[in-house]
Amino acid sequence: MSEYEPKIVSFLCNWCSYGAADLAGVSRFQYPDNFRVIRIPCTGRMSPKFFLSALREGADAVWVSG
Amino acid sequence: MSKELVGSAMVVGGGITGMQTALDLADAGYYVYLVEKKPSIGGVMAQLDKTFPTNDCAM
Amino acid sequence: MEFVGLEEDRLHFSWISSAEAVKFADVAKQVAEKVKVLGPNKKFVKRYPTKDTE
Amino acid sequence: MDAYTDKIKEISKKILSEGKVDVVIGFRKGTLGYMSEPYMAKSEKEAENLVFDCNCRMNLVNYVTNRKDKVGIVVKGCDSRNLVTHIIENKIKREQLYIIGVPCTGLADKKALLDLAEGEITSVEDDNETITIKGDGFEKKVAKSDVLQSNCKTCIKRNPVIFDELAGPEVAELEISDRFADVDEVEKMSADERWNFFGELLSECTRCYACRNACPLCYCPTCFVDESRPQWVGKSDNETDVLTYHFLRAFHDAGRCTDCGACEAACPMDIKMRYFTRKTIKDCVEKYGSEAGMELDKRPALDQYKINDPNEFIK
Amino acid sequence: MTLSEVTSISGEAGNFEVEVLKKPRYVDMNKCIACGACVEKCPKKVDNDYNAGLNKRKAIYVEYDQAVPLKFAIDAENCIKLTKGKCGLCEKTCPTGAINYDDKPETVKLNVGSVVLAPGFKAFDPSVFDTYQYTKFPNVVTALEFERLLSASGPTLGHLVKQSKDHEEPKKVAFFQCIGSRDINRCDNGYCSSVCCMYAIKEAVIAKEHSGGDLDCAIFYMDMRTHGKDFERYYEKAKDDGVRFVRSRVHTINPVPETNDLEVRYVDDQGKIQTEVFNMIVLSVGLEIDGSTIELAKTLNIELTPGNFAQTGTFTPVQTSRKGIVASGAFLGPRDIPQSMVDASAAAGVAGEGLAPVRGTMLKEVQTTPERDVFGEAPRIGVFVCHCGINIGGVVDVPSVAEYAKTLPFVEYTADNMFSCSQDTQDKMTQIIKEQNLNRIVVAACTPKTHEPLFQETLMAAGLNKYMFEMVNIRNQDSWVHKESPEKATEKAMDLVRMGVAKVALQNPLAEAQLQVGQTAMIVGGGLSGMAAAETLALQGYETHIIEKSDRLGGNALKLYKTPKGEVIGDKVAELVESINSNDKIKVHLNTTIENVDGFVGNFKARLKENGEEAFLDHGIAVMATGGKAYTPDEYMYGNDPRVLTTLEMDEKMKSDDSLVKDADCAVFIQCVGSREPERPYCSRVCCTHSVDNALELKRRKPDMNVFILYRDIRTYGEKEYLYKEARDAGVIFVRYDLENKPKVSVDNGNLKIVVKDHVLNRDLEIEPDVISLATAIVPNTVNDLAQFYKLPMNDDGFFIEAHAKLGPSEFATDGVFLAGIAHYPKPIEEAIAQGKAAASRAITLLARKEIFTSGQVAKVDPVLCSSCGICVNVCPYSAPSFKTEGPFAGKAEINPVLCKGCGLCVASCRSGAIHHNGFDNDQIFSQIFAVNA
Repeated sequence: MSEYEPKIVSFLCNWCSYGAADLAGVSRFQYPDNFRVIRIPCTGRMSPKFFLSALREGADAVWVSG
Repeated sequence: MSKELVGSAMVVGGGITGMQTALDLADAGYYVYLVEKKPSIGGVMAQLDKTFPTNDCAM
Repeated sequence: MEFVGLEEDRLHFSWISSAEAVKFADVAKQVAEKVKVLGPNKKFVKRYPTKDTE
Repeated sequence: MDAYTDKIKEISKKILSEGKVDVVIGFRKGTLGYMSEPYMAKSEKEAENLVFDCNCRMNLVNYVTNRKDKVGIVVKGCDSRNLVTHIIENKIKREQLYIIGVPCTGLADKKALLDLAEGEITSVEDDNETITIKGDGFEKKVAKSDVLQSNCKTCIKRNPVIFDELAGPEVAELEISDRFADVDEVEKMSADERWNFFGELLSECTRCYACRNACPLCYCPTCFVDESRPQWVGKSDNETDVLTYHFLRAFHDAGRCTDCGACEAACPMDIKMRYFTRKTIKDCVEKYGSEAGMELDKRPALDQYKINDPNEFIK
Repeated sequence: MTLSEVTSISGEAGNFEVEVLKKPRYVDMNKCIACGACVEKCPKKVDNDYNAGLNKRKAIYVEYDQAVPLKFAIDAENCIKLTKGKCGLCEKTCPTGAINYDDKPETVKLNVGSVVLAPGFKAFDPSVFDTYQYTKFPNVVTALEFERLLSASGPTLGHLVKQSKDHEEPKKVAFFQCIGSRDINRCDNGYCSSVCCMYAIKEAVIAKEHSGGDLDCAIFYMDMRTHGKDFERYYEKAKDDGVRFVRSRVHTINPVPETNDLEVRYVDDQGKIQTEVFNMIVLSVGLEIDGSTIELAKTLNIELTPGNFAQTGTFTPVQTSRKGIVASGAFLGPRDIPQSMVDASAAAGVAGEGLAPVRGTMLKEVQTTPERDVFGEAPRIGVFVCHCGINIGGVVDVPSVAEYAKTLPFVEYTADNMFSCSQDTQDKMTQIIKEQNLNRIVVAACTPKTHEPLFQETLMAAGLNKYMFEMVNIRNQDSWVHKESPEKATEKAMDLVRMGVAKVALQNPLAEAQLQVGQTAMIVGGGLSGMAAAETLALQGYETHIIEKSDRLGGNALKLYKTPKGEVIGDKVAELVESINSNDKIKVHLNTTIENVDGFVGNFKARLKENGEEAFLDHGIAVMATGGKAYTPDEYMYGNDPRVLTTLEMDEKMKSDDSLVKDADCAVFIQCVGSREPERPYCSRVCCTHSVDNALELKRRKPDMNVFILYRDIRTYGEKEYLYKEARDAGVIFVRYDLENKPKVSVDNGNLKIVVKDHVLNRDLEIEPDVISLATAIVPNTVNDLAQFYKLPMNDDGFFIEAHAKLGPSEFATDGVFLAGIAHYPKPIEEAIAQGKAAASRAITLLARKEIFTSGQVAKVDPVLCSSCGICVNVCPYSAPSFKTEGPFAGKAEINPVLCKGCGLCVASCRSGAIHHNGFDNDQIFSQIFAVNA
């Protein structure tokens, strides 16, 4: 088996972390490519259903960031 | 009166107060010229750490 | 989640303002690193019959 | 206990005859000696069947949800807290209710009784101190404290928080030293140990939903496990689906659960699902200093965000 | 207009002609896509002003990463091409050909109705002080430099290090207050800069946070001025967190030999000389007006104060000496962000006062295309993948991604574009959408945060509902951050596109609800701030109602004597009341209370009780100007001796020149009576100035009177500091006391006696005053019912909580309700009036729209699934959900789309799954989750 590359589902707040992620891009900061971002309007939108579902569907981890 | 009213305003300075004035005036229905001597607006507040960023204050 | 035995590092919460690109990248690196250490997630995964046979 | 029963009968007859209520929701003796069952008395005559004893494990608040008529209801301390939550959550109006409060000295654990019995149990008598189990050719007396249902051992509110009339004098509240010992135990385990512990715990679950149906908090028109757009939780007894069900149900009850124990009492497989809800209770108490259903004007802990809410879990 | 300066203004209010000099940017703003390729190539490094000169930027630059406009500019003084004619690298690199070295300055003439000056301030340059050795020691930094050091976007990425060559983390940091403020010996800035105490505390707290708490921070100060809302609490919390506060002005800094450390010598509270070694010293530099601003003021013929701030009147706080020109922000005096925001809105309100008849005449109409009804159509998704020049294309295999997208369900068309955002590509996309009859669009390109609106316009131009769109971020969050692994980046791009397609397939057209805004304003409270709000609203043409519970307008101001500027308050209030009463747009309701309020923004309905009679008032917006009152003290013998007065009573006596005041030979003012105490942990902001002013007035009336002020910290912020100095010069004696050692008032042989411990002499001081004035706290009026009617939050002290402590001081999170005056926080007249006008101005931005369009991305209740538990009603910060009161679904929740901000909190909270979130619905997010690993 090749090196383990986890898939991490990230729920990012549109106004905060999503912006930070954009800015990280502008600044060309390199970081691992394991994240799959789902943009949510606010971390308040984050329901336990989502991380349960993400794990159920095989995500290796969930990252919620506001 | 001979003088004609003009439905626009000028705001000199693109710091937070200038931007807010400009936004208020624009939302109140006046055309606004926002004049800033630097290449971008934001002023000193944009230099501060731990404040909310100003990038949603686009004109 | 931890309570049911999911590893702590499978679920991350953070607060990052839109100005904090560095923090974003740093946290991203940390998260990825920690998850790599854990290895693939086996818990809570819905194992569909088809996948079980793989 | 007989004194409670007599008083409940007396109050019920009075409020039914005066027309204060259309029905009194209480308990009557069940067909099994160790079980009492819910009973709706609609007349003075029917009220004669009402009882209260240590076998009244069900939470009757479950039966007032969305009722439009005037209801008398018999509640224990924990049930009364559910009633508070019900009123807060618009499930019933306070004006519709005539609350007969029972200062409760605890329920007898069904399984403990059966273990003690040497045959079929015909009756269980309770004088608040001692429990007498009678059956075919045997009679046993045990201290009530030895057969208490586990939630009753850590009960924080034996006297009802709201009532119109009490069925007896208030009883002393328990002094509990180690309220969440069971939860602490699990928290001490490693992640894998916990995972296996819960896997084991839920392995018997058949998804019969008896726990959900016994719970007064589970009143949603459509439960999340029955949602179909999209159907994200399977309906089978697949272990992930089972865990998802119990887990999310605990989330939904967080900040609202009174630890009345009705879910476990109802479970045909004796699954200890209160581990989940008790964890949420512990967290609410420790993090927000909030107990469910103690005040009529205080919404459950997780219904509101305060600027000083704890947030150590966020980096 | 950036890189521009005003050179002259002619004409008069209502019609000015302004000359503006636009300097060249050398970059075509329409072409620049801010990709940053030019910066990588530019060979010239320049000190970075944005980071206070702590690091370098290039000659072609944006000030900072989130700058607006996010367009590059060439610094002509430093560009090699522009100065020496060689280089030209950026022109070669630029993928869009935006560089134009031939850009020329131009002067434009503009006609405007009014002008707002908001030129801001500059931080004081401490190089002039040899005492603090700013230029000599690298570890002496200004607070602005320190701010950048703490900032995650700063030169050290938020990692606090010393500026000496060792770059070690400091263990001990000292802050020196009042550098370039409250000082006329070494600089000309006699005023207090108002903000430095707070920012020093903030920086100290954050520095400690960054370093895990071991860092020792000491703040050396004269008076701790934490007079703003919640500032006192912050100060107390900082003390608890271990920030040290040392009351002393440091006189000497010496380097510690062989190290980069600095030894500080100062005189402590007891008059003893102390020395302490620090690794870093932060100079809390003051605010001052830039020389160019002073020049501008001269050109424009605007009068300035001694501190070079714009001259204004207490009752006309943003009006400069020239009609039609108003000022805002730090130009009005040193101030913090919330006060600047108040000024900003007040200035906008005043600037608009004369222009109401021509409102909207200069605005442009936008053309629209009718929307195609796609109901019942199966999804036909178009996917456009953008190269963004080499920004995406250089890393991600864009054609393969586009090719891959073809295989996804419901995708009917895919293409890859070089620059999707360019005008010609937009036109082409419009055409393709029409030709291919596409009904849902995915664009995989940069970030929706900047480009979603642009593509939504393209959709609208093609006749599609603008919400039938999903943007996939394969630049900022993919190609730019995974440059080293193109294959993985391409894989990620495909995953993201798959997720986007899955989501958009479930998207439905969303309607934006439209709502009329009632053109009437209701103001609660007829004090100064309420009247100021009414005046601005009425002058801008809106019918305004003032609700006042007492029998006259004026509020607390009726009891006040005079302003520090010498204006007699009674006369000014009378003028204002007269102008209110004579304005036919304003209707005053005296002896009126509000019994109930229904409705929501644009459509409120109040039930009033006016002189005992029931009345109704429909209003579009409401302003809470409910004010406050003086706290009634129960200490210092108040109520037991007629010679012990509150400040307001003292004002009355001074007004009438009462014998108690006239014949007094000794007067004592006691500060912080009821303020800054555990049960009222806030500063009442106005009392220091008020007492100092009254003390000074007593001295003026009777120079040989002994006047004492017993204080804890004197908080004469801004230019009020001049007053403090004047009082000291006039012989008013200031004695400081501690909360633990309050002055003791007693009566001895019929004479008042005060004993207070003097810190300088370190012994008890006895005073026998003839009159005592207690600077009583200001407490808010009780407004629980109003708070409930409009669902407005209040803090522990009973003041309303504004929408945003910094950026939204004059409005509530609840739409359509605004806030002014003491109901927000204790404040002096000029600030109360400014906030009244600010609240009016904020309200006008709503009223002027006449109708509100809501976002389509709001939450919606499915009443069949709703269990009426009320969690949504309770949890919503904007009060959007409520229970239906009638119809088949009475008792079920419904969400007012006008109030909903689309945060989704209720959706996540709803146990029953009854709330849908348009644009971010559960099934859409689930579909994205499912698509992650599909």
